[in-house]
Amino acid sequence: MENLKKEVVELDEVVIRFSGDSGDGMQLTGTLFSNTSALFGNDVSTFPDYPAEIRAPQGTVGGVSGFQLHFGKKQIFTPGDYADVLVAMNPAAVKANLRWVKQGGTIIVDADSFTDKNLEKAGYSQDPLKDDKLGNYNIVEVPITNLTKQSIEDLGLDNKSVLRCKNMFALGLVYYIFSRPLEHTLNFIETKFGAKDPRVVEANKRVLQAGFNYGDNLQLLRSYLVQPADIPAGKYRSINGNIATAWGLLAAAEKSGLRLFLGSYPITPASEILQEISARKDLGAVCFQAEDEIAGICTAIGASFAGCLAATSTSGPGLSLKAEAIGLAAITELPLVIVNVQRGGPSTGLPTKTEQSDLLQALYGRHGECPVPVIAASTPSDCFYYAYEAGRIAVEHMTPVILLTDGFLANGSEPWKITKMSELPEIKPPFAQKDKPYLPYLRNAETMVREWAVPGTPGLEHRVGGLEKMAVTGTVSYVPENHQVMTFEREEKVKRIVAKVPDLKVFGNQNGGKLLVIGWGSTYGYIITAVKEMQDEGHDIAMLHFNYINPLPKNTAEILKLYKKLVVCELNLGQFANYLRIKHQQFNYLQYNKVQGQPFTVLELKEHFYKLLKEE
Amino acid sequence: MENLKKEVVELDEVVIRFSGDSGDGMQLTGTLFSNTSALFGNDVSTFPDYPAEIRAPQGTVGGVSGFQLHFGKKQIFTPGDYADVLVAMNPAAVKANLRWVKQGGTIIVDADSFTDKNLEKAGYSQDPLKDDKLGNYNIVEVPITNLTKQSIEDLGLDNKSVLRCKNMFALGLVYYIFSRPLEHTLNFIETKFGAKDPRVVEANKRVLQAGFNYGDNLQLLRSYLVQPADIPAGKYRSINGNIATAWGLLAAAEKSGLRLFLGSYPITPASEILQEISARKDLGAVCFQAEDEIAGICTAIGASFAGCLAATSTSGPGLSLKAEAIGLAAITELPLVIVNVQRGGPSTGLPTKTEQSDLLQALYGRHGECPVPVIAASTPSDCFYYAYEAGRIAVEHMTPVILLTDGFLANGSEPWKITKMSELPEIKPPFAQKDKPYLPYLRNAETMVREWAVPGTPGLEHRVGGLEKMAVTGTVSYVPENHQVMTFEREEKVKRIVAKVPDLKVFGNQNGGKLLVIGWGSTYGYIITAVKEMQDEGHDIAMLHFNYINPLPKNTAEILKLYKKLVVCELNLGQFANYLRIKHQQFNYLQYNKVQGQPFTVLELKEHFYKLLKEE
Amino acid sequence: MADVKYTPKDFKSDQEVRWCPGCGDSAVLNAVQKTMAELGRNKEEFVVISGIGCSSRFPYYMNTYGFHGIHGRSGAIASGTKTANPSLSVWQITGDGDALAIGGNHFIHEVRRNVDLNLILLNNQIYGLTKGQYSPTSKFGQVTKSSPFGTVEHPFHPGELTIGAQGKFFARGIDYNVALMVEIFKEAENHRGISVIEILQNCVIFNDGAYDYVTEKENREDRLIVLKHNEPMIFGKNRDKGLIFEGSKLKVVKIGENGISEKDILVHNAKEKDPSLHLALVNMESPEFPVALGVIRSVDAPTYDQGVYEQIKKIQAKTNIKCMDDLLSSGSTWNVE
Amino acid sequence: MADVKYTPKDFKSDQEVRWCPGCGDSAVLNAVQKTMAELGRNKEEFVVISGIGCSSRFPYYMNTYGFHGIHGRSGAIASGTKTANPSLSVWQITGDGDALAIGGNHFIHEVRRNVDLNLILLNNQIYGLTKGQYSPTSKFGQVTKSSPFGTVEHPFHPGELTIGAQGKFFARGIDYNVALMVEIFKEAENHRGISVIEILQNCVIFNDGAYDYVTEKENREDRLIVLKHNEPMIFGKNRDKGLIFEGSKLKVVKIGENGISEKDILVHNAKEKDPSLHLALVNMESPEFPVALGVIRSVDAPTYDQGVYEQIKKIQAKTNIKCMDDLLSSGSTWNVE
Ligand SMILES: Cc1ncc(C[n+]2csc(CCOP(=O)(O)OP(=O)(O)O)c2C)c(N)n1
Ligand SMILES: Cc1ncc(C[n+]2csc(CCOP(=O)(O)OP(=O)(O)O)c2C)c(N)n1
Ligand code: SF4
Ligand code: SF4
Ligand SMILES: [Mg+2]
Ligand SMILES: [Mg+2]
Repeated sequence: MENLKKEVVELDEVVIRFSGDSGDGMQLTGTLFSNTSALFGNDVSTFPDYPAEIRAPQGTVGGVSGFQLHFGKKQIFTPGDYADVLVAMNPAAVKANLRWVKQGGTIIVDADSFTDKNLEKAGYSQDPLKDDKLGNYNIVEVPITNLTKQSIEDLGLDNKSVLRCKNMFALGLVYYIFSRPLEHTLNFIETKFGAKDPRVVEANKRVLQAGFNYGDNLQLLRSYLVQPADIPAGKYRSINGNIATAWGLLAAAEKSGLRLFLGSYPITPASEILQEISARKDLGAVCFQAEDEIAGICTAIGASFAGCLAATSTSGPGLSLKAEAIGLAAITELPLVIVNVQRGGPSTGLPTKTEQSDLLQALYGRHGECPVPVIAASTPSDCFYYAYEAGRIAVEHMTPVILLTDGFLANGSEPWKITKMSELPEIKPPFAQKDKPYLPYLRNAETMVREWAVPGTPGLEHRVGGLEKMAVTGTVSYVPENHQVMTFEREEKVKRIVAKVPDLKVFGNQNGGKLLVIGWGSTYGYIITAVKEMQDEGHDIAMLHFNYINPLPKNTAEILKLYKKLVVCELNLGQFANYLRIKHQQFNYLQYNKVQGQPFTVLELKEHFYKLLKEE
Repeated sequence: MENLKKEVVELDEVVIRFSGDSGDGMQLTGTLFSNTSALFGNDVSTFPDYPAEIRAPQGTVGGVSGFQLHFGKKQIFTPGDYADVLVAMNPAAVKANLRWVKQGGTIIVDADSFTDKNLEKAGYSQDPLKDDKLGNYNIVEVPITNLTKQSIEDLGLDNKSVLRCKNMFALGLVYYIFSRPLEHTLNFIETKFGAKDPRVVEANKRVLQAGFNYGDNLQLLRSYLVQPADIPAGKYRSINGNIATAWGLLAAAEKSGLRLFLGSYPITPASEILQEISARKDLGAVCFQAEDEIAGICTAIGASFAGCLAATSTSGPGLSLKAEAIGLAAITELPLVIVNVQRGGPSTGLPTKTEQSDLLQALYGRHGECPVPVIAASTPSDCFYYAYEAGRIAVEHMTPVILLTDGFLANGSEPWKITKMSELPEIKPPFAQKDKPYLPYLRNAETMVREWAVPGTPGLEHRVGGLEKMAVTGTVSYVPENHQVMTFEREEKVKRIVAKVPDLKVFGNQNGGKLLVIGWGSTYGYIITAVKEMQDEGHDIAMLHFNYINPLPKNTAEILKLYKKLVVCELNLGQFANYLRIKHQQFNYLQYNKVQGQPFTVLELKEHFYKLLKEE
Repeated sequence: MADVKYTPKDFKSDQEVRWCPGCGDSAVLNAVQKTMAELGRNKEEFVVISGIGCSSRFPYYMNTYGFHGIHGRSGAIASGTKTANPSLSVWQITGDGDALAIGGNHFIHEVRRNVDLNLILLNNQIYGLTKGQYSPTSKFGQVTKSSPFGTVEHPFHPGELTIGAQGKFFARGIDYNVALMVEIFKEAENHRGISVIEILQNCVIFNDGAYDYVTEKENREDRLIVLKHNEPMIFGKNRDKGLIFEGSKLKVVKIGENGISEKDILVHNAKEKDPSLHLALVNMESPEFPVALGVIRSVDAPTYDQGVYEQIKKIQAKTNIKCMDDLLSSGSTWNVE
Repeated sequence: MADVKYTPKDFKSDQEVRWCPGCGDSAVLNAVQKTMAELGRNKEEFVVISGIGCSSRFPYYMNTYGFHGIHGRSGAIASGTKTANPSLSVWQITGDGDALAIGGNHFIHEVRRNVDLNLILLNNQIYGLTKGQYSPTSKFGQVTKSSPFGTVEHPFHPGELTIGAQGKFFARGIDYNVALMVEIFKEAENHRGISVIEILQNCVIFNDGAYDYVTEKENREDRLIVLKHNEPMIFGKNRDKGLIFEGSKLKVVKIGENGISEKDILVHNAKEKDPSLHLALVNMESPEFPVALGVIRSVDAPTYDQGVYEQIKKIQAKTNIKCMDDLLSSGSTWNVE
């Protein structure tokens, strides 16, 4: 019977957004769907969208929690601009998310939740299901609450526990629509609730199945199939940017043979890095939750002096507070990784939103001439590699390094082919030798790096500090010419890191063309998707993406000169464009900027690029 | 008799450096000579050169305290590169200062101090008076200590008190050489020591006269005359940069009808601003010496909210610490002046030295898009006007303003024609009206400035804060498009200040030429002297000096385009040049940079400019 | 005296309160609004200043002048506002993170200076807004998001720290008892100098039940004592327990047992300058002792803001420098013709 | 045990000491060098960490590992170093400005956490290096460069603040008494947890004579008391004065008068957990009381650094995740073929 009814349509990619009250379990629902899809072989990208309040009043727009995911049989670079399917557990969820649904998209609602009270809380004066505002969408009304209740009424669970299963109904239904297997989720339910109460396991399983069956029985719903993507073979896991960052630091510590020390203070959206490292006692990591951001970085500097791979993690306001201490790490030339998970500014700004507006601060936000290497990650999973790189550069070049991620990367997740530690490059701390007299500011002729002498080592006693020091010997020095020498040496040391920075590669025609789209950091996924689509459409467009900001890769100018128009796309008012004006003044940079606490959409990027190609 | 012996040579300008142990009273000596010269009608510029330690061990090079002054019958812009006359009270003073004496210059030493012990402390293995190392100088050995003792041995003063008069002998001698009257100094001695002990008055007077007479009697010494300069008529006083800054703030407060509130924490070389304002209880100023720099600025923000003209003063490390709170002032759009007296960095760096390396931090050193007006003073006395301007812009445009001075301006002094309050421009706070409903983020259409409603005013209750606010109404808003609007409005508001920024004027040929020398802030005196001298020599060279950094004056590009070569001279690695690359990318900027904790010398500037003119 | 008579509603802003349902912060909000309505001051004289945290959203819900600062700096901002204009009634609202973690320095210094502020510290022993990391008042060994295996840090006692920082006024309230809060807030407003008020506040989401032991209905009268100046320290469901001083330490006794009568019980003296006994009182912990509520310490001392303006007045009375023009031409000047 | 026997000279660096002649800091430097030479630990295990101030130049004069930090952050830096490697002996050197003004927050938190550090606070009641502004320990009303008409702020008492922040060890020394400093420093090194040592230090340039009243030779034995654990609190030139406890307060008595004998005098118990009496002792001020020197409080408690590593050991003993590769493939993973 079943097989006969089923009409299966194949799709290349789909965007789904689950949304409901903060208590509705939408984050879990989204995660389970993502994992199932990843297991199935799709490429996936996800992004949660929390409210700013912990628990805004139930049923209100402010309290809506969303989880968007994008999966496909091709490579997926973003969580998607607009959703093909919106699952909305209440009217507020419709209200909050309608703008993110594609014209003609499907909206699955829990019809039982459209009560007068809920409509009012959501700020609807009229039931949107009953007027024609939703006319452009394919509305699927499902009495989720009642069906959930019915399917488990015999289990004797209290009402609260029953209602907690609603999300499984929605999930089951969506599984049906996208032809997904239930195994992964059933296993998950078993492990998650098994120890607690067997009735809860049973309830969740049943409701999941009920949702699936409902889809199967409902004539209205077509079913779709998104074939597995062509993904390199290997062992995979899903990872978000914050965990990847934490793990990258742990990996750098292991590789360099040093203990990881994180000195940090909680701040959205960076706290998870602190939390993950505090949980990694198994790997011997020390996590010092400090009294504030200044103590966070200063404990890390103290630990670095003591011989750890030291790091500190924060977001914008915290980076501002750390400015003075970064200068101390720079002048003492001690290794230190500063992770800054950017969010909407200035001041407290939009603390749960994403932005790229701390770039110039990372580059120049300290008193005095105080150069510091800056690198930026571009996807949730490559936070692992760039955190590792930050650790490598810090240790091998004896310098603080700023790693920029942002709210989008931090919370977003994607499947990641697990790296083996043996595949990662060496990290060799430049330790001073015990038997030689130690000169703290004697530099390696090639890299300009000084040697590291760790307390506890006999014979290498020495003093460092924030006052200017005499070159080579490291005693305090007020000699004017020496200050100039040391200032140049600090600058030069950072410049020479370029020797180990990989060359840039253009995505598109290597030999030049009409339009080169320039990006850095987390906008990677949106920009490459836009550029790729336009290339597929036959446009003369290429893309250049930066992860190493200071120093810029060696071949930057060589590439920039090959393209007629350069447009720098950023989630700020043009900070990287300004930086390029400083570093490569000879080129003309157009800008495309957005400051809304939101990532780009592929759509808006493409529209802008079409215009630029036409204008010429 | 006297007149017959005297051979008086007329000079245009002279540089004198007084130097001795920290306890030798050289600062006073220098100040008295400056004041006498100013009274006489010369133009004067002075710069003290303290040691970094409070009291380094007596007799050592580290303990030498110096005071350089430059006076002339023409306009004097700098304390001078190299000294015509060095007064050295001990061997260490010779050792420390020889490099700053002109070839062929005169060195007056206290011969009595050249004992074996003192020579050793100064690090001389041989008596420099006895070998030929000083052959290029005109050495005048005077047994100052003994002559001082002799001239007052009958007064019965203890040895310590007797030795304290040595500086007056040196001063008297130098007065003789430069044909200065003693009246001012005699009066000073009377007022200063009169109340204490009449014997001390007598001793100082006698020793001063003895020094003068010694010169008169000594055949070796010629005497010189520097005629009064052609100076605008008016009432004058001597003022240094820190006092001028404090007074400029006080003046802005008085003019705007607001109480001045300074929240600050001591730091070299800015502490004197805090000290001066704490002494100005007479004018009702409130000085809050806070527990740290963050509290300094935050108390000021609280006071600004309460309706004061609020300010905070600091130096580099403190500016770093204030970064986060500057963002708060920017997003709440409250008036606030942040004075940053730059010193040698990074980190603690060279705390008593001068540098211009906080410029990019002032412009970009905060998280998020956080534009703040930045202005810079260029002479000790114009710190008054720019502090006043900072206050004016802050209040009238409801914004934090950063005022940059530096160690050179802070401690340097010059005669200043006293401003009358009536001559200063109006400052009108944009207070909200009591009887109208108050919308905190409603903006003036022309200036984009919001209105100011001060606690205590009935009916204007409202809330501000660091979270992004809805345009016009000022409620908390996470709406993406609103964030973009507010970001642009904050940017635009600062840009529009340009309407009240005076146009730049070139010093030299207005219509263009071969070389335009660009400077900003405290390098003014050195650059203008160099350029003027070269103009007088007939070179095609002009100068453009910036005090308004953000926004840049309207006519900047118009001027820049008229000159073939542009060279930006700064005491850093090229921060203003980089800023110009951002703002006016179309021009090519050469750089001349120095990072030694010292001002430029006119000599090195000229050498560089000759080269640039030749190269072409 | 206020020109009009207010009700608590006059102090409610038009913004929707966004704390979690059941959060203790809401009770404090009610108590503050009630207090202000009853104080008889003009509304425009109230300023509410906070830092960052759940608790620090407070000013947005008050229809007064309000300032939502940055994390940890509420004390410095409030000190600035009060010093700028001592005629205002300035209320600092802060959390255990805001006041005692990042804001610890401003906290001890505002207390030391004795700026005339009312400081309400909402102590939920957790960082609420950042979703549940431990704070400087979290219990030793507490498991939180950032201490998955338990903390290894000794918590501050806000009262003890206040005394250590020269604190002259310390009171403790609890979120379920609005009447007591109102009483304390009024005393705080009338006290000249900084009034530190710790509110034991329940965070239902990240640290629910932190105070259950002392607050559970059946036993709380045995586990709490409300101190009142000049009254004996008696507590208990049957008001049969009391505190005495033995050796150099406090001790709980039963009235009627071992010959102890009401007369033997310590009488609370909140005005005692010497802080030793107040220290013992703020440090009382369950189960050995009842937890002390009410105004524990209230000692008069010169305030900072008062000192600043007295000095200005004194100087201004005798100076010749009355305006900027006087200053500009004061001291050593000369004329060029 | 050290591999070699040291003399104080082994701990002197080759840098010229640049404090003013007569500055109390030099005596402290001597005392620390003497202590380290006598402690019997290897020189390379000592780390001296400071902030900024005259006093904070200290590390440059020590031939040990040394770190001259930034202003106010010595406590955080030292906490990091010690937590990174608990086998080091970490000495934090700080001033009243460095530790209690800008560094106040790190100070109270390192004390609260009980990081196993030796903290020497050189209290000259002034900002020396910046040439004489008042500090948080300057006396009320003191005239300084930044308080030309006298301050209007109540000073901190470092000992009181230490106790308020959960301090377990507090001692006080004075710059002229090197022997006492050495004794205290040794006790501090042997104490596990943070040892706060306040040194009354004379700044000859900007605050000369701040301690003259208690230090003048003729009277100091009457104005100071050196407390020793388990010994009676007796002082005075003739050792005829003592401290007793009356009501809830300390009192000075004369032995032999009013029937008071040696037996009535309080015996010092530095190990008492309850801080009330220690608070009274650290707060004793002239002329009413003698100023207390010596180790006033020394209570055992778990240290932070110890806690961190015990937890790591415990977790590592039972985890399956032994290295990064284990972690990377832990939890939910899948294979793509
Ligand atoms: C400079 C800075 N650091 C960190 C944060 C993140 N942050 C916001 S609130 C908070 C803790 C709040 O705790 P508490 O003061 O106890 O308030 P609660 O939410 O518990 O009421 C933190 C760490 C921030 N906003 N700014
Ligand atoms: C961030 C910062 N703020 C201010 C200063 C200036 N500063 C240096 S030392 C000091 C005070 C030192 O006082 P204290 O710690 O008592 O040391 P002392 O010189 O008295 O030994 C100050 C304010 C600084 N170096 N850095
Ligand atoms: S998270 Fe806790 S403190 Fe914050 S609003 Fe919710 S219950 Fe209140
Ligand atoms: S100024 Fe004071 S504290 Fe500093 S070195 Fe001199 S005497 Fe010592
Ligand atoms: Mg809290
Ligand atoms: Mg001091």
